[in-house]
Amino acid sequence: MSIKPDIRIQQEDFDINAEIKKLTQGRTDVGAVVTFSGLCRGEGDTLSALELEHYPGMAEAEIIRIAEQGIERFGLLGISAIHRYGKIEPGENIVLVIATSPHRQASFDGANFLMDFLKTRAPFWKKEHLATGKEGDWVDAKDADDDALHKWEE
Amino acid sequence: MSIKPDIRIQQEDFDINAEIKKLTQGRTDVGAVVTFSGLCRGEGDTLSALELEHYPGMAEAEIIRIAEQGIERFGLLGISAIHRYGKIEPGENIVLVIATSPHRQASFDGANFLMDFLKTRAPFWKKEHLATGKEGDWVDAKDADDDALHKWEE
Amino acid sequence: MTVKLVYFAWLRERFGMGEEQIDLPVTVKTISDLFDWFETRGEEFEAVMEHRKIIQVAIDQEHVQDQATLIGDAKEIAIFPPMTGG
Amino acid sequence: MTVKLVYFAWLRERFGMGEEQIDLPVTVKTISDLFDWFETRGEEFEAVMEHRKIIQVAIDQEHVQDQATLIGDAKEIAIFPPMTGG
Repeated sequence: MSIKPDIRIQQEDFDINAEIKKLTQGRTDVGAVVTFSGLCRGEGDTLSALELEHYPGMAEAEIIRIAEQGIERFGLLGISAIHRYGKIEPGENIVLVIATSPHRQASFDGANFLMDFLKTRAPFWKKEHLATGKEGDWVDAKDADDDALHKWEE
Repeated sequence: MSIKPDIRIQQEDFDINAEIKKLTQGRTDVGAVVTFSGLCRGEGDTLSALELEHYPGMAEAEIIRIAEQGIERFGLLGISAIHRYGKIEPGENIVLVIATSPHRQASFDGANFLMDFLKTRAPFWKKEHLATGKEGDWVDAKDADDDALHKWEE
Repeated sequence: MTVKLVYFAWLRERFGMGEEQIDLPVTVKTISDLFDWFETRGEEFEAVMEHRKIIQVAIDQEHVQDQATLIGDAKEIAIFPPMTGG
Repeated sequence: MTVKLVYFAWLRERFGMGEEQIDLPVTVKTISDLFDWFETRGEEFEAVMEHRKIIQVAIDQEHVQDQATLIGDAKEIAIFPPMTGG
């Protein structure tokens, strides 16, 4: 595979314009760019932050593996993902996925596919910090996220 | 409907970060942001530019109409679209669509839906300018674009 | 009845104008009648009308699917090839 | 055999540690055996093992679906709740 996914796990926020530029600048074969960004929600002001824990090494490896499947399956020209860890407040970015391709559907599918697998297959966990100042619970895995994987069964 | 689509037809390029910010800043209910940007392809360096013509007034009205359907259908929190006109060179942006929602699938569907309808229902036309310096043909409508609409039939 | 006709893309180029104010003949009641009348307006109009099945129409900026649609008291009729946005 | 055990999220909190180096008893051949042995390690381990059906495992950073999987000469075994990325 000649196209390498660009995958980063980091504490800092990301710059979507800059990340798009890395995948498009100096080339004229990209016709479609889809970005997904996932933000921390405040859950009606009950949440003060989410704390994201990850398994270093395995997190990168799993996302790269899934991203490579996406490149192959949808004929992507490029794919990037940035997943943040640490304490993230409502309104802040958690995750970014970008897929590029000649035509639009491949980019939509590539980004959607990577997000669905990231939700349930990348070793990240979220703990809630409550607006009351208390530590909340660890976020439970959702059946809906497992179900979302079915749409990619061939 | 309380959510108003933000639709612009303009000659100038757009700034994706700035457009996302308009839809997310100061709020904590948005969990998902999907952007689609469509770029002019060089078609193997045969193309020097695309020239985009539109029907002023109707172009805005049609995109607003489709965007309002998208808000309703997918429960979006926000939707924007910017479509450029005039001469656009390979590698440059042509169109931007952004959809926001609490959870990811609605944003993916909203942006995808608006793009599919924009391709075949918004009064824009593209003329090719060839790398040889000659004026090329007007781009033909694609059956694949009409077919793409079928996935939104209920 | 005076109506503004607006042309886009290759129709505009072939007709050599983007718009015109026209007094439509009283016999022109539908889009289909309008196209019949276009065929009597000379070579370029006749040549474009060879594609009349795929040509699209908007009456007062509302897209019209059926060429049997009545023109009524339309102020602006736009005629154009299939749209290729995005 | 010495192996590094790594814990995440509420398992880490309940066990009161993120990792440990352990000499596994010779009877521990599979992930399931490992969980049986965990149940003998005191109250906190026993309490966590009530959720053993949903607990996830990675052997040398490769996700393992079947708890009957042999541990073999693994260097690192990670144990964690279902993942909630994105």
